[in-house]
Amino acid sequence: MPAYSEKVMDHFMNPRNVGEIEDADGIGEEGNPVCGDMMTFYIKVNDNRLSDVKFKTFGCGAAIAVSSIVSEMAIGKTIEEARKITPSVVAKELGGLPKNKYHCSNLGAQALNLAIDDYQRKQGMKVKPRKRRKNDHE
Amino acid sequence: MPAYSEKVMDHFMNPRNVGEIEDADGIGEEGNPVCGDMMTFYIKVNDNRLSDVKFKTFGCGAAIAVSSIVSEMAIGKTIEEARKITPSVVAKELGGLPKNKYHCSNLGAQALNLAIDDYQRKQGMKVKPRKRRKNDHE
Amino acid sequence: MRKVYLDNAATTPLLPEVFEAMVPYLKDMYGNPQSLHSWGDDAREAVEEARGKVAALLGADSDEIIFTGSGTESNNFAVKGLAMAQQSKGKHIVASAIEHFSVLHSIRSLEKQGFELTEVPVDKHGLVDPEEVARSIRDDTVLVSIMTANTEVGTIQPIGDISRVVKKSGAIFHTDAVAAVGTIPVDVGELGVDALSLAGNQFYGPKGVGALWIKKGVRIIPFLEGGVQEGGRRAGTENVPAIVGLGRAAELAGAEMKSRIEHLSSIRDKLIEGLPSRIEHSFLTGHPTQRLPGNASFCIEFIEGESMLMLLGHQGIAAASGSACTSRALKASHVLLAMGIPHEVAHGSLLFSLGVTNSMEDIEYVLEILPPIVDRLRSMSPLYAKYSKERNRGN
Amino acid sequence: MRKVYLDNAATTPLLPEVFEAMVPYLKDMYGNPQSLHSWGDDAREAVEEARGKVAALLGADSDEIIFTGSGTESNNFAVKGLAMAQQSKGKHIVASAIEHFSVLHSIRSLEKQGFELTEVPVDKHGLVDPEEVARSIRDDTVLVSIMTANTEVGTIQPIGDISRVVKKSGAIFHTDAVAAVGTIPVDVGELGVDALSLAGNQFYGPKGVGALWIKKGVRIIPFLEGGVQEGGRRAGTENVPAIVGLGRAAELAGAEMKSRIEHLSSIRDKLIEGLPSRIEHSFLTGHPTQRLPGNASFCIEFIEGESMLMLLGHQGIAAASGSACTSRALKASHVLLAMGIPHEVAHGSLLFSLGVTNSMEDIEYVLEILPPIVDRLRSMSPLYAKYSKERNRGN
Ligand SMILES: Cc1ncc(COP(=O)(O)O)c(C=O)c1O
Ligand SMILES: Cc1ncc(COP(=O)(O)O)c(C=O)c1O
Repeated sequence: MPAYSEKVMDHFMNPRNVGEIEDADGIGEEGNPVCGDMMTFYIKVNDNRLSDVKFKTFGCGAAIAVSSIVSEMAIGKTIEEARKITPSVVAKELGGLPKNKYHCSNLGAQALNLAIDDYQRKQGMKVKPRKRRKNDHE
Repeated sequence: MPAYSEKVMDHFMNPRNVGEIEDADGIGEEGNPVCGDMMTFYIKVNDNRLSDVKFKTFGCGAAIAVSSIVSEMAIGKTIEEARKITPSVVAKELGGLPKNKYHCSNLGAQALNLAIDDYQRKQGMKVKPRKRRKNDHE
Repeated sequence: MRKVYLDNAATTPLLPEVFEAMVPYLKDMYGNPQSLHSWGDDAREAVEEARGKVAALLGADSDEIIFTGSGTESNNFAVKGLAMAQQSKGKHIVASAIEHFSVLHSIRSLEKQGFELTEVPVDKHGLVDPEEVARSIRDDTVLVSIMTANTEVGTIQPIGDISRVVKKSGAIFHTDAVAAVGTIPVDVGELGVDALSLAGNQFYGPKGVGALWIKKGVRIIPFLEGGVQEGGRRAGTENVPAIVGLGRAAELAGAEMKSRIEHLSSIRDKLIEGLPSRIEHSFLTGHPTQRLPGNASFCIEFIEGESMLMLLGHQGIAAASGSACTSRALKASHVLLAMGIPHEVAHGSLLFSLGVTNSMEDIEYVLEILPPIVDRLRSMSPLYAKYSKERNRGN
Repeated sequence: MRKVYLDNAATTPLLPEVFEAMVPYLKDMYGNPQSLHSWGDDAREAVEEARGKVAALLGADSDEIIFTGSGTESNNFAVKGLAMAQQSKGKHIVASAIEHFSVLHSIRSLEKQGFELTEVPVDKHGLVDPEEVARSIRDDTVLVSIMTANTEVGTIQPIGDISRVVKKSGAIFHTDAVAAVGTIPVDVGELGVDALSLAGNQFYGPKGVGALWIKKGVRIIPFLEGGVQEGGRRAGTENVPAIVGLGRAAELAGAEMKSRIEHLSSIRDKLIEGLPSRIEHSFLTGHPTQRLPGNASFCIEFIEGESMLMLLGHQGIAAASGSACTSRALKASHVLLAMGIPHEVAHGSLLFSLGVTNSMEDIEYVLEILPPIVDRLRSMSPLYAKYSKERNRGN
């Protein structure tokens, strides 16, 4: 096994909130199958709070565990609180990640943020477009 | 142990004819202590025959075994017969020698020949001086 | 929990017979083969006996065998040592695109010294075309290195045909036979090569030992320099127990080759037939018939290798993958990519490498365990979701 | 017949504790540390535990330890890899005249790539003078390699003093500590070096494994290229059982160092005092006090080493010699010659290297057996005859 913490293993073996939300208020997709991992986050927003978060993830154990914990951390948070789920917060919450898997925590936080961006844009807010991760294989 | 034949081991463990002949008829010395092996052969000649042969040797197991078998082969032979004790005859008689020890059989045959040269010179014969083995360490 | 080891490409277990052969040299017979006393004699004789056994497996002469510390060392030694010995004649090297990194990276470091590499492509089955080799060879080509068989996809190359092409050019022909020797018949005369690498831990021998066979008369520059061991061609105290183990493993491989191949092919074929029929959107990689008897390598679409390995591992099954996430360098297998498999599909690579300790029950266990794992990961996969939606729309 | 092994400089026996530690990894725990499953996990953990033990013995950090296949490989890797990494700064190397050939020949091959070597001489005891090192260092000196202790004559170098000199220059300082680690206290911090080689079979660990300690931040070009093992610095499947054995040997060496040194010095001193007093025209080689605890090396005049070894071997005693006849290259030990010992005397070299399995009785046996052997060979020696005649004439 890769050198994963117990918490990573738990979230990988029993991922929370897997799925799609048919009538999502925001959708964020990050990563690229060419690079080996891709995540799609779906959020429902109620009263400025993330009332539901779901995800689908293609990728390694860390990518799945990161998606799971990000979804768990986000549910119930306000938009502003959810914006504070940064890659390092994610990695810490998981009890650390192997060095070569850090980028997975980036992806997770980014996908959530993109979903929030999407929601805010639909609300009519001006949201700066983010740079999508480049596919360095092509 | 070096990869010596049984015959080499026997002649090394029980060398024949070790010693000096006080009133030798001929003495031949070959090799150089700087190179790691040196042999001195002493011969007694009676009626054109080597009635006695003795040697002293500084050197490896093969050098000692070669000296011993050369002395044994030479005793009783006529001068002409003794001249035919060539390095390859010596090596063969010993059941072979490891490749890097061939030069020892050269030394033995050469030392005997030098002793015969010495005898013949004392008898007033003209004997061409032989090239002595160079010391390649200096 | 049932434990099923299907990662023999990474390393095989040591056979008990091999272990037993090694034990005396890990205990009382600890001498250095260079020493001039009975301990040294025992060690030297053991090393020479092992050399004979390895030579016999290859149809070679004992004094053509140089023991090394690994397959990697054999390949570094061969590539660098042969190229350097020939460099006055030219500085061009030909190798296939799917060589092991111990070959490819050795060539890369030669490039810094002015050598040039032409990589020969492979077809979708991982096969090298001898005609492509012929086309790649130039006047200044001094070395061609094409592996006998590929560990990751199992494809066996037509080395005999390639050697006929190489011979015309006068270049030296090295083959990395690390995945082949001890597993399939390898006869250096029949292959027609000049040098050949092998490793103990690929055929139930010990880790930490390999060998380079090099044809009499072929010049090579030493790689490990120092003492006079191995005829001055590979310095360092001989790893006597491991060499003895390699010899014993070679002997067993020779004696049991036929029955091993029969057994392995039959359980492999069960997996090769059973897996794609139970799992939609999965396919065999490598050549369908010209393949190592123990190799069953697949791509499972829409999901990623590491997560499959983790879930398999959870149920006691050990396998491997060529996905980017399973590699330290985070790059998908260069072998799969060279065969034209797209990145996103290569990430779903799954390699089961079977060994003599495996049984038909092991395969049945995999065929039972894997489909639900794939279903589970696909149910999480946004790629699979997209595919399903498009399919439904199409209907 | 009594059998007495006194050739621990060639290789030590494997301690039973070390063997026991290795066995699981020669049996069920056969995984490849790079594999992503439980067999891989077990292997990887074992390798990392061993790394910690080796680091602890040296007072180093675990991630500064790179496992290799031998002392020779560590030295090739260090010399070539450090010099190549520094070559933009300069191409001059300093090494002592008595380095092991794995260091000296590595430098020789660098000379073909434009490097230059200055050999630092040693005194009659085999000691390097730090002042001489200082004088040899130039502006373009990038690497200094001086061994910690010499296997053949036992002399221990003042590495700490030398490192102070080297540090002033900015050159990288490597020490070949193959003969020292596990035998005498070696702390990389105290030595002040940048890189250090060691080998398992010099301190009751297995053959086929060594290590290179390299200080954090010091750059090195990989020598064995291929996979990503050892942090990308040394490719090839890790030799898990041997690495585990090396770790256990390091642990034991640390724990028992003091008592081993006491025991070895006491039996060594018995031999060092007893031999020259029983044999005329014999003398100790190497430094009288700054020497390895198990090393008792001598020259016996007027006779040759190989024949002594053969007669000793006949009585069950295993020893070594630096004579030309005992070397494959037919050259007397470059170490003895560098110490100013004449060729004809160097041919009479005799090295007893003592280990933890030796007892005072072993030494007494040698002191009983050797004098008649010397007498016997001298009675055959034309050199001794000449000497005796001259002495008698002199009287
Ligand atoms: C084809 C091939 N060559 C070389 C090697 C290198 O062998 P090792 O890592 O044992 O040194 C491997 C390893 O699996 C291989 O499969
Ligand atoms: C000082 C020194 N360095 C390096 C080596 C090389 O070790 P090996 O032959 O085990 O590779 C030796 C071997 O005895 C040695 O004594």
